[in-house]
Amino acid sequence: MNNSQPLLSAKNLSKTYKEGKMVTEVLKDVSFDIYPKSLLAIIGSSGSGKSTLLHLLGGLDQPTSGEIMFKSQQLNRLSEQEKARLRNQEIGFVYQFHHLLPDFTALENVAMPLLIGGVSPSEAKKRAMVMLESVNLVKRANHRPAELSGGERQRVAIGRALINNPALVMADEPTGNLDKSTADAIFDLLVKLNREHGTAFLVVTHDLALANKLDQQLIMSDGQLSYRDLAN
Amino acid sequence: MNNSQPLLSAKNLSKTYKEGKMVTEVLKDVSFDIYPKSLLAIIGSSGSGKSTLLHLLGGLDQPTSGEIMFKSQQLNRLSEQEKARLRNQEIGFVYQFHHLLPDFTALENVAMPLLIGGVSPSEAKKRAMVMLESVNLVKRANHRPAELSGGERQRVAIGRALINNPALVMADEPTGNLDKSTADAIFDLLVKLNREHGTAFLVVTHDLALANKLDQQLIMSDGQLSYRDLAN
Amino acid sequence: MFRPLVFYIGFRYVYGQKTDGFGRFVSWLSMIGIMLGSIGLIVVLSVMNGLEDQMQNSILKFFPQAQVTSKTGKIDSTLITSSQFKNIPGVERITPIITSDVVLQSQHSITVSTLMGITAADHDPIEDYVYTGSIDTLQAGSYNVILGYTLADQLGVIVGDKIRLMVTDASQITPVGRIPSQRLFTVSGLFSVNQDINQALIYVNQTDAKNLLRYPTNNISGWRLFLTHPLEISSVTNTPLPEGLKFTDWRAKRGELFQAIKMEKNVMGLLISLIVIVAAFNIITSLSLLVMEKQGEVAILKTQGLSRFKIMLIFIIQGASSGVIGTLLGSAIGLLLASYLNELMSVLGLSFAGIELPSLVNPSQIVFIIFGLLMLSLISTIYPAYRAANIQPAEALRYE
Amino acid sequence: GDKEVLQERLAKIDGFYARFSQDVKTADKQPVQQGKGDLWVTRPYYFNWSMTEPDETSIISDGKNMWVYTPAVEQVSVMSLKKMVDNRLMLLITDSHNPIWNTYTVTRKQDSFTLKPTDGSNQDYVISVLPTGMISNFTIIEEDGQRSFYDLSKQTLGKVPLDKFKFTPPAGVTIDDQR
Amino acid sequence: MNLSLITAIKFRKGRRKSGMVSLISIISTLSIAIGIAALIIGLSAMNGFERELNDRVLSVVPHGQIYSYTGNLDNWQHVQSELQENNHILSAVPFVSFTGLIENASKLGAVEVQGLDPEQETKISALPNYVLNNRWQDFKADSQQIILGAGLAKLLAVEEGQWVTLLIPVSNNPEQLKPPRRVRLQVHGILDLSGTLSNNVALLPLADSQKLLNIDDSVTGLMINVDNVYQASDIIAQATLTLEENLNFNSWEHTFGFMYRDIQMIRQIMYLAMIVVIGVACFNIVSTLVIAVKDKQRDIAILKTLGATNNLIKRIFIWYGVISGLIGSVIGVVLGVIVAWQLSNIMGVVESMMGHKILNSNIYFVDFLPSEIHLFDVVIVFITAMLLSLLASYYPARRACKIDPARVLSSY
Repeated sequence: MNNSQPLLSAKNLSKTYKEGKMVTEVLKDVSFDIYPKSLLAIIGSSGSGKSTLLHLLGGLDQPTSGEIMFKSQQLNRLSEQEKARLRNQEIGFVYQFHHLLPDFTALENVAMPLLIGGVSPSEAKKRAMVMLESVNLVKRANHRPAELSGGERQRVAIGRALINNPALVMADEPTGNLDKSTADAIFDLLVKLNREHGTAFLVVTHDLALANKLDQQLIMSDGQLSYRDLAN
Repeated sequence: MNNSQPLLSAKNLSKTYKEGKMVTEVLKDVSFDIYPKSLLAIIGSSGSGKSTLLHLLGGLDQPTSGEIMFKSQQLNRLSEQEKARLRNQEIGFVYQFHHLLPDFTALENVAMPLLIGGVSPSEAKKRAMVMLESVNLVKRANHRPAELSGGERQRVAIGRALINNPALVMADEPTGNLDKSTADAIFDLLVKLNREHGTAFLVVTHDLALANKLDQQLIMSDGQLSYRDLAN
Repeated sequence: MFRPLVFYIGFRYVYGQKTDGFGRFVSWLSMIGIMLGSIGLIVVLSVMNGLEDQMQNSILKFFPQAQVTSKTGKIDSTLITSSQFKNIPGVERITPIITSDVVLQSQHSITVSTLMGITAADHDPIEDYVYTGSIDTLQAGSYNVILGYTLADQLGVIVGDKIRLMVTDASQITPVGRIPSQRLFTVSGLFSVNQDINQALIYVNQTDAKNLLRYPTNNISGWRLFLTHPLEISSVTNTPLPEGLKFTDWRAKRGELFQAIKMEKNVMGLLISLIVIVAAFNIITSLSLLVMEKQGEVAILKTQGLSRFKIMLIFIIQGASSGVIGTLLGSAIGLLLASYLNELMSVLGLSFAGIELPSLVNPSQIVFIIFGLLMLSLISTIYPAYRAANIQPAEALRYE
Repeated sequence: GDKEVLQERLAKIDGFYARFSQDVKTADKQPVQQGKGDLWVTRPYYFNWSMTEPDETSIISDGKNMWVYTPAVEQVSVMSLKKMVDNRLMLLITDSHNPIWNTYTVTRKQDSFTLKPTDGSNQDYVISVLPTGMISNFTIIEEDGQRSFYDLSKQTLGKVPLDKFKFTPPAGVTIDDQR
Repeated sequence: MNLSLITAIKFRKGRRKSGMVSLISIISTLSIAIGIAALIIGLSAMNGFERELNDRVLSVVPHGQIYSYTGNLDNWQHVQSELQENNHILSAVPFVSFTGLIENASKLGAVEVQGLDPEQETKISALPNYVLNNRWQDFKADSQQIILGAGLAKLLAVEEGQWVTLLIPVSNNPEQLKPPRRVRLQVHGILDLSGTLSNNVALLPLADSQKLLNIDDSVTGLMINVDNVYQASDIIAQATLTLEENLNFNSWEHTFGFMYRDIQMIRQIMYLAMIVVIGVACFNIVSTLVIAVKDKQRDIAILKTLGATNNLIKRIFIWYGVISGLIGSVIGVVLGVIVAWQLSNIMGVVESMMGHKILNSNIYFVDFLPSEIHLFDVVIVFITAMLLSLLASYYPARRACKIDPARVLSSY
């Protein structure tokens, strides 16, 4: 994947929700590119449409208009199966709320994408252990999410997102529920994993300080995206 | 109530959440007083523990250590019933998200605390109409929250908080979801109601400009409270 | 080929901590419903089988199950031989029979019954039920008769007494009036099968019967067909017969009784199926509840690329598990109950219509019930599972 | 009247033999029974009726009892004449002085005499008797319209020896004593 | 209406209309309705059977009979007077009964002949009302009259006014087997109890039957009616002991008692089965409520901030559950009552479609499906359903109070 070709590019994306008489425009004509191995942050307050953007990029939702190209494949031309395969192999998600499966241990949660991808349970468990090492949670492998702290859960979620070695990981307010120091640790981890695995990260946050840790920042407000003028 | 006696005083409050083995300290040794008729603002970013502080003061949550005195009554000594009566008669809440009851009209929402307090429906409706006047929403009385704008909903929420003529109203980011101008109008309304009804307000916001409209400001960060040095 | 993954997740949901104690109780409830339903169905149907079987073994065994005769009610056994009927499906053996309604008169009372003219060689089923005297006493010309215990008691006669048998159909018109064909018979034996048969049939020697009925030589009432499945009578009576011949069968005597049993079986079956239907409804609701509880997790699994079909399978397994367990457990208990019904009834001091309830387990019926209930449990999971598969991740995750 | 003419004609013969053929039909002319046999009569009480078809039966009245013998079932039933209810016709024919005559009205058409009961019993009779006293035929009409017609032929008039009316049951025949 | 009820109603009205939620509430209402309707119909049918048992059996058949161990009862007048002193015994009336045969042309039917006193019978039993075209009026002695049971008349293909022959066994001298006595009688009327009871019965005036059996004035026994029919056996047994003569007795319980017990037993089985149905159905309410609590989590938290006590919240959701139970129960009761009320006609239509009678008169003591709604049954069923829905609502309602407002409100 040479650097010149964008990994993912969104063109004039917009999304409106119709609830009864009220029509709310969540995204207005958003266009931007994500290059392989890049570390991109989107800063915006809650309700500014950033989660919706992520879901569109991940093919979990249909844009009202506009186009999304992933590795030069037209996203909304893909069949359900292909989109599912894409999410399993190419894209990882991390949410503010960890969304781990409460009935499964940390190891099983991390291994889940592999199992879904058809990898045999033993092989999946082995590779999941390796991932837990890189997020240094080996000693918590057999604990259920309920027994982990907020920071640990988020790290398991990140491990799960990376397990299939996806090209891009999208994180929506990954540190929203964490205190200052844990949040810093998580962002440092993202940077470290980007350097090591070369996975591109698109991280959405309302925290300026954390956003500045990444290479590039975009501002999202009222459904519109603008390049941050590094000055202020 | 002479001015010398504090309406509510928190002494060395601290609150820790134990999730699994991880213990996160949300409030560390917070002490301060609220005097009757005062207008106090607490400034802090989200996740700094300000919502937790408000819930403790409102008796909705138990502090891990420390004491809260409301009108010289030990809060955690009160029974559930007494605390509920306190919340019904003495303390009002306003949230960032309006939290109105979608199935009830604006008038009914404002009248709800009275109904819960045992006031007859007709009497409650009458007094609610008076309150709607003071927040000039009479013409929206029979509308459901879904049919109101953000600003209007917040004003109904404020009306509801004041209906029982409480001694103290606590607002958690009341203007978080509103645009600049509506936010200013809401804060002006709070100041006006404080002057007219003599109700004390404790308002939590991350917006410095809005905070400065009130008499006194405190800074909250990482669970600790400090008096703002008016200088910076 | 679905992956073990689907079971891996499905079973973990079944045995992992449910939403809470109560959520588990609700799915327990549907299992209990299905279980009670299957127990009820199996016990009731077995009792009904028992009753039918009792009828079949007691009543149908002795009444001529099917008979080939002519419009006039008698045929010449030398002209119309039995060989031509051997190949009718379901016919085990064929014997000649002379039968007719007959009036019995003793010192004390007069009553009506059905005369069975038999020969020792034909081994009529009544042989093994004669408890005093024996079938061999029915020699030609002996004009002996063997009565059922209840009939003898009604007539107030014992072995050795004489009773008059009259056949009004075979009476003769003379200038001194209509003289019914009649003869004194000596009671030479008594039999006992059950209350019904003990009154319904009496046995005499076939030649004596021929003389009493004034049949021409070689004439018999018809060829008596012993059937393997007397209940499925219509399959036999539908076979075409040569000109002038016709079938008569047991339905003329006991048809109504069987119809009543069938009707009672249907009514009870309907009543019990209500339990099963409501239990199935319960599966739908408790599974829907679970789907709503697990919305977030389904969304996450979708973000990880789990296909809709597999998600559906997970929830089908999830929902059907209570149905499957309920059915299997229920059938086991039902079978146990059905096979030891009377012992249980006597222990509980219950009794129904004052008689002992016969119960006979019919394997094909059991398989049908189990299969039906399993299908029902599966079908009732379809809709919620389908809804689970169609959860919109964006929407589900937004609420969290 | 007609009754006396009938009685007087019957009294002329103190006995006869005849061969009879029997034809019984229902009210709507459905055949019920056809028979044949011989009849011996000696007044006042004796008669011997033995049918050969459709089945062999003989009915013998020895004045006091009536014997009904059916060889097919090797049984003879004996009843006392007095208790008989349905044998009125034979009484009328064999005994002109029998009080039974008063319960009948007789109407005559040439040689055919119709007797109708007045006591509600349910049989009418039609007897054709020639002036010589010889009976050529008689018919019994039941209440439901069933008609039994008996035609007599080959008559030989004159008293029949009494031993014809004595019945001794053959060996092995069961006696069904209904007196 | 108090606050908790209003809130419950408003919450119910505002509930999410998504496919699943509405499906669950429909199913739970439907299954409660089915259970209740089925139970009401079932119980009404049983009441109907019990009424018919009383009308067609108990009021027609004598409660009991007293007769001698051997032969006939000669001094029955004396026994009658003794019995009249017993205040439990309402009436003691002589009767004659014997088995015979009735012949019509070539058709024959065995019969249990009852010799009854025409005047007395109307006083003590409802039997005369069941003689068609009230032919009982001019049913009198020595006029060659006989009344046949409907089943027997059908068997012999004989109608009112036709003549039949009754064969009676004659037994004065033991060695000799006399021929049966043949008596011609006119069918004066038909007794129709539309069930097995009128299959092989025939009625004669008492005097005629005495003459036929030539037993002069003695009778077979005395028919007894008592004040409390369900104590018949005990009363008659006790009365028989006090008599000077040593006589035997029987009571309706010996012959028809099992019918009565079966009806009670079926009623209990039916009640049990349907309680299971209603129970399982009511617990569908749990699902509806758990979802409602989850949906209204935020509203509950808000109410708490407004000072609502746990008690109020619990009452709101108990009302919520009970209302859904109520709707289901009301539908069930209305449906059940309508069908139960019209049950006989509905069954009539079904029978005409199926072409044959469901309850065959040769086997059942009644040939139509009777039904009688008892208000008591309906009330009991309704209350049971309400209690079960209350029980089903209790747990989710308790869970509703456990919501932690702080956590709920802060996560927005």
